[in-house]
Amino acid sequence: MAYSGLRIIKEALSGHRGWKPAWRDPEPKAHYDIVIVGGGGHGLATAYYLASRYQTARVAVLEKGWIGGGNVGRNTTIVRSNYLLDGNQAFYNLSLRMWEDLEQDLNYNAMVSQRGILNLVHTDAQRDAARRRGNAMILAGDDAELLDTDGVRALYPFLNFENARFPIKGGLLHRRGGTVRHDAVAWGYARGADRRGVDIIQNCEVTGFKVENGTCLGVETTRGFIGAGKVGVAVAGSSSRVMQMAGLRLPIESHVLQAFVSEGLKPVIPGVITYGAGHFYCSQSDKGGLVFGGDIDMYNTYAQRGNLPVVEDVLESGISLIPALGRVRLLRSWGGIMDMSMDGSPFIDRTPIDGLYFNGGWCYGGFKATPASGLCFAHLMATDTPHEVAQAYRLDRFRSGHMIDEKGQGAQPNLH
Amino acid sequence: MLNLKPITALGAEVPQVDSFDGLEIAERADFALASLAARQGEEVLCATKAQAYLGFALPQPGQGSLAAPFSAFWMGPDQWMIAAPHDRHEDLASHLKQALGESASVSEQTDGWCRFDLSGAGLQAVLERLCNADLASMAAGEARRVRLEHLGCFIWCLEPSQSVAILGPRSSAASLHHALVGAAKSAL
Amino acid sequence: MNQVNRLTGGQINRAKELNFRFDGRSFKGFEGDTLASALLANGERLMGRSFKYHRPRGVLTAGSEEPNALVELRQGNRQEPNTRATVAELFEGLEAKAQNAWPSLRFDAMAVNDRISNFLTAGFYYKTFMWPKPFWEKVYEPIIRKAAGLGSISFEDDPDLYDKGFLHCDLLIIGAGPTGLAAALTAGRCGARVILADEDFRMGGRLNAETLALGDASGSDWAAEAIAELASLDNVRLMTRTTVIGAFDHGIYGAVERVQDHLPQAQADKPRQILWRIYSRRAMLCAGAMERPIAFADNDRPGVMLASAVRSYVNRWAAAPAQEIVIFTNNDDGHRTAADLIAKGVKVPAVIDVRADAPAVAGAELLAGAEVIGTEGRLGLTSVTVRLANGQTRKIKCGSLAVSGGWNPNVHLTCHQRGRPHWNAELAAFVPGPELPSGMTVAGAANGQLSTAQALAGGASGAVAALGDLGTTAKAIDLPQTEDAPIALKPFWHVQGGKSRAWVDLQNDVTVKDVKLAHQENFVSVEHLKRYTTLGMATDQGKTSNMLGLAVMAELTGKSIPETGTTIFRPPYTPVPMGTMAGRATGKHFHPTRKTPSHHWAEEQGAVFTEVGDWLRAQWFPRQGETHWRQSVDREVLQTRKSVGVCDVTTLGKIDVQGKDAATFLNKVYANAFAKLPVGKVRYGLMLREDGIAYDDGTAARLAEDHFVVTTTTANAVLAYRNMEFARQCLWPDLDVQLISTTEAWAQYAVAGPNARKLLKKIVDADVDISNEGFPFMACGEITLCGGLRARLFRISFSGELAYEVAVPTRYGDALVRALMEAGEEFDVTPYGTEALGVMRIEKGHAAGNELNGTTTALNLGLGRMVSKKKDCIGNTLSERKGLSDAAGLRLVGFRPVKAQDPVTAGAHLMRASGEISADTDQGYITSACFSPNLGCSIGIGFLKDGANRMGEKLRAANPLEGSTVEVEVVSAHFIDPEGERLRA
Amino acid sequence: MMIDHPLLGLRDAQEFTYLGDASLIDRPDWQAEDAQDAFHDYLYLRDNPAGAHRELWFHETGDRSWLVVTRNTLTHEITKVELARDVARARGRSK
Repeated sequence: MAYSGLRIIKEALSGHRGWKPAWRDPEPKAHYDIVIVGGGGHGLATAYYLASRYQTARVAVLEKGWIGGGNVGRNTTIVRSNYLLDGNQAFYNLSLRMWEDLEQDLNYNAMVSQRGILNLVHTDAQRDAARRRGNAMILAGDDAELLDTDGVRALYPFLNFENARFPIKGGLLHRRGGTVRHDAVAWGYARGADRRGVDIIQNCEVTGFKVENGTCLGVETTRGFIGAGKVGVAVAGSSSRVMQMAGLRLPIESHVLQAFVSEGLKPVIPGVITYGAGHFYCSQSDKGGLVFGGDIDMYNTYAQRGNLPVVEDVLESGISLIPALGRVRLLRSWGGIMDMSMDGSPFIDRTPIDGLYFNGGWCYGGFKATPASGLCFAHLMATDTPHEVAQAYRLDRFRSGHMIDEKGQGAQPNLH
Repeated sequence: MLNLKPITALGAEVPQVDSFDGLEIAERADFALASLAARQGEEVLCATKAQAYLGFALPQPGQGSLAAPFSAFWMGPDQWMIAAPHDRHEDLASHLKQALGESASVSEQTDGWCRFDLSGAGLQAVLERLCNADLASMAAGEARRVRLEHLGCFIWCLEPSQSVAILGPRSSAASLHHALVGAAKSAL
Repeated sequence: MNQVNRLTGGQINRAKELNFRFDGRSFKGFEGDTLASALLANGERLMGRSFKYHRPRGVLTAGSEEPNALVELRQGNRQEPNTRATVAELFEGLEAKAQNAWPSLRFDAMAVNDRISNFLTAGFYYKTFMWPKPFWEKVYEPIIRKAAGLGSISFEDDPDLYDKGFLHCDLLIIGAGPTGLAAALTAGRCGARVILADEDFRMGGRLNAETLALGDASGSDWAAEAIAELASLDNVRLMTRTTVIGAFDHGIYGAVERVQDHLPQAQADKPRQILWRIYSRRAMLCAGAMERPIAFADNDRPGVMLASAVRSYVNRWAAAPAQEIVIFTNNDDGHRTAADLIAKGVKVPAVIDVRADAPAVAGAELLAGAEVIGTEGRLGLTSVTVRLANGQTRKIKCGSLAVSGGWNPNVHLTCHQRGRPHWNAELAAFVPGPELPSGMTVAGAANGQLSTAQALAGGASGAVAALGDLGTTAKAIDLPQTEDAPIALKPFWHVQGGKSRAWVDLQNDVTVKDVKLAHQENFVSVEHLKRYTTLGMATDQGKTSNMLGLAVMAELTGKSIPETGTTIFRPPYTPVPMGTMAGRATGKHFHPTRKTPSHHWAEEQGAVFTEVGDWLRAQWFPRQGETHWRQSVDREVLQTRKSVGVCDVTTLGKIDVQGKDAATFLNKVYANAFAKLPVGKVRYGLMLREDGIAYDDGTAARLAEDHFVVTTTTANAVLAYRNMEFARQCLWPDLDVQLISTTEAWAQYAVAGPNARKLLKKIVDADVDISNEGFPFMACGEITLCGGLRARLFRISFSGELAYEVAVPTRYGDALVRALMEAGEEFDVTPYGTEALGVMRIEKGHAAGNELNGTTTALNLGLGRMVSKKKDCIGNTLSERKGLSDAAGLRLVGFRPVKAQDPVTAGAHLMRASGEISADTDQGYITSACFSPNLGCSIGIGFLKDGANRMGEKLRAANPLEGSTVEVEVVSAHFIDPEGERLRA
Repeated sequence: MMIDHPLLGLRDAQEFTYLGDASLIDRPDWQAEDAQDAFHDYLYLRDNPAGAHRELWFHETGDRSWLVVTRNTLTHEITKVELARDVARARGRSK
């Protein structure tokens, strides 16, 4: 059933009795051509593109809990393509273009809202770096504008220009960046995949991989063995735990990133603002809550919660940048577990086990990658060749010294 | 004869004193500091020589000693901070080095730090707005490194519940002072 | 209409009448009132509008969980959106505005949404607004954003102060109702360090709101007596107006104290609120329970309230929500409301109890087995329609309906570490599960012990047990006689049937029908339900709605409630002002400011300062007549290269490295060799990360066989020290080496230029030989100057000139710079700032932060030969990986514009002289650039693929970001004195 | 979080800087045949367990000790805290 305004009117006039489940709850079959482990954004997108673009017939998505409960359900909803380095640019460029067409493709309004992302600059060295990045973005086909202080003031007159410890000297504006209603992405992909025959199986936890002679034949689950021609793992946050069942050690640590939302407010911030002198970025949801975050808690953890020091650090930065928010109340905080990789960049790759594929290491940037990640992972599994925009995301890149380190922090995951 | 005139960490010729109802905050510039670290394998010799020179045993972890002319507190494993009046002991570091010889590494720390002494009945109320040191549990001479105004500072207990010295990085003296005064105004 | 609904009694101070304004009208109340109680006393039931449909709403609760009565409190830069009228203490001159309503609370144009609500069901927006594509940002979304949101902000900077603080205790008791008071008395009397925190401005909890007796005293008198005793104990800290907002790891709790919110005007220098970090050895959660509503048709009209809230208003605040109040309940507790109302002279036309076997009520008609199926009254309740046990309906006139659906223990803090509550069938409620935050126990109603006697006993025995864990023997207090009624309740969640919508989440306008739709569309998991319908996402975080939503979903799926799911809660318990979480570290005090030893002097010179990390450094020193920064910087550079300049370089990190193995140690942490550096010499050193990337450079000066002074860049001082401690303690623990930072202990100045030696000669003491022979390039030593002051002298140069760095104890730094300036007068010495420093280092092709960007290797920097292959040092093994050792990889080179007047710009990307300009044709990038007054043109350095072999090649420096492309020539990065003759002069 | 420092007792984790897995103590032999592979595994691969994790913390605003903390990554419960120098020596590291 296609969604539309007309359909809503029709249903409203007939007691909303016609709405169908957004996705089915099928029983798992004994065998699939491709099994995707992980019903988060990336897993669902992968399934959707396998079904819609690669005509893979029998696809299942296995989800331990409820779909969309991973990081697609707990992030700060930002989409952007403001990358500096070669291995990243084409990938995120594609991803942002896919966001722009997503809703029509899925027939689901995910509220893709391109209201601009502004990264503030506070020193001359930051401006030099912003210029290098902005130029890299333009050269890669993305959009960027370098603003001076007045340019920033015109957009956001209420930022702290007068009494700042680190004065605002400008900013890099990425107009096509913005936000997307995160849950809707998971649901839209799920519905799209389901309509194309993908089995989405919730409450089905993978407990092991069946590997014989170096080939993966399927997965053991809490709902029994499920055979598969190929298995793709997209469980960012839990990647090490899951891949360990296949005997693989990864260049990944799990860390918690806290995020916050304020009580609802009439419009304050149209786009996304990122502070350059502290850990704070902020946007406002369509419901009116300010959605903001900062740095990770720094220690390895699988507990989906953080501690006070980071909360205070984020708010010190936030109020330093926007003193007018002092009396606005922080409503809720949550913690998402991040696959922090060794260079801050992800992996979409085969593994040493035939038929087993891996997608992970998204750090706290996985949400914006969802469409391209799904497409590239689908491409890899369907064709057994990496998608041209995802060729750098290899698991062995550290062995060869081909890091993709946007932040230049080296092999310390919590600094990316 | 020196022809360079020193200034205090707050940038004046004389130390600053701020008084509140229940607390005095006094900048101190009249003490010399040196760090002392035992060389590996020379820990016993270092301790012996230090005791001979200082007149007391080097303090245990977390502890300190207040005496005249020398005082000391533990800074880290096998490492101590030694203090003495500046007017007579400006060359504290070189004197310590002479006394301890190869048994210890000594570094001048005098001007690495600014120092504010806080005393008065309102100390607890002010300190609890500044850092997580539990004043009620601190004995005389004990020093604790804490985060205060985002700075790594030593809280050095001079008189239990009544008086502490706060040693902070000298370059940030004005920020530290601002925090201390702000907390005093707020809490008292 | 002056306090028409004010009753007798209550815990308000009638001697102190207060004037306040709400929504443009003036009212009077008393000290001790909340805004909500005062409005009710004045006969005002309409207090807000709902989020989505702008339905008229009145107050539902008497506490911080209030979903409806949200107002904008205060004016101007203190305007505070979304303040619950139920917790806003009344003060003289209080000013509150209704929010989310236009043009007025009584007539709200946006209420049109309610008329078309059938089209705006749960999640409708996911199904539409997709065409035409650009309309989302341009048309739909702006309308939605404007309509959404609740209160508004002033856009002015918040003028108030916020503090933070730290407290320590043996036992933190959260909540000062009967449970918390019993616990505090028990623990306090045995001398334990106790903190008792309560969010209310009056401790006592339900004891203040009920008419029950404890022993001979009324509940509120008993509470007052207990509080007085606790206040007299030095070991007990009573914290009213203090909400414990979160349970964090290892006994750390966050608490927010509202210090001045109840005052008309905040006192200067005092905080509005304080965020306390409480370090507890044990904690007791005594947070009580919250009553929950029942859903039925039009259960949202102003006047429909929780029964316990009605009792609070009547008993504590002597304010009746209406003259006639009907009760609707599924439990005995609801009957108390009738008794209390009748005692206060309020008419109770009926008690509607869903239980067929409900006990009789004295003084009011009982309608057993009946249900409310509808309500009337546009802006306030006028009557309710009841379906009687026999199926007939009856309309009952009333101004308020007191609803009781049972009680939910306040388990919130038990969930903050992801513990899941357990279902208690007897209470039909979730109670704390076994996975509690470490050190926490739960007592009283929060633990499902709902009677007052149980609460007291639970508090006292809980305190004994908690202190027992700490090795302290405490004796439980003698407990007074009080009510101990068993919970008598029939689980009942929503009334079936009914023509109108039945509301589940009042603020977000989620109805029973919305839950049904979510079920129909397979949004069955509790998390899906919440996210799809927005149930529980309002400012009360589901405190008044989650259970109801869950119960409806359970009914639809045919599963039990615990099978359907639980919801857990996250910090903060109640919303916290962002300013409170930030504290004082905002604005100018966001970070401490580090000042250099010459700061005061530089200020006197009129220097312009710049932030370098937390340091403030002089950027340039304008002289009279200079109107543009470039004039000052050019002059500083030229004058230094021509004669002599002085620059404060104290900010570089300094680390004292001592010990018998100091040289061996440095050999391991630097990529290049240090073992054989002679005493009295300095060497440039490059530090790599273990991954082979260059991360810091500096110098190491050997002052003695066993003593080095290492310098780091300003930016990496802390990191380099940390890494060196790691190497010392974790990698080579038996090396005899000791480290300590001395960055701040020494004031250090660079004296650079052909006349540097002549100038210094006038400063150093007579016996110090600084001749080129006696103190050659890269020499170092401990000297005296200015009449015997101990100092350190290094013959090192960042500028490329004959240069020294001289260091004295920091207290003399101010005097030294003045002495240098005075001594240099005859050479027309110039101070120079970070700009001139930068220009001179670019002219010399020295790498700095822009080049050490965390992705560049020694090879990239042109320093490949420095990395010793003959020793073990951090980073050398992995620096040899293929991807890092490409012979044609990036190399640091210089760039000059082909047309002398063209600017070279840092951040430009390098492209071949002709052909496409794109990411695919990228040849590298310019890292640093400046105008070189010595060369008379702009110059830059940067990384170019195979750069060393491309000298003389013409390239384009593309800067599409700023719309410019400049032709540049590849040159050596050493623009000035490439042979280094000046250094050695 | 609170870390029970072996010398100083309970200290707020905020005083510490976190590095990562304590296996970073076991730096490989630079002269071994397979040094590059060994360094790769040492620097880049992690067990990243959900459960007990031995990890390095530096008491940055404290006594400048590196500690090895054994902490459960699911519950954050800390069961053991050691001076890293002792651990390093016990694991055979010397000069």
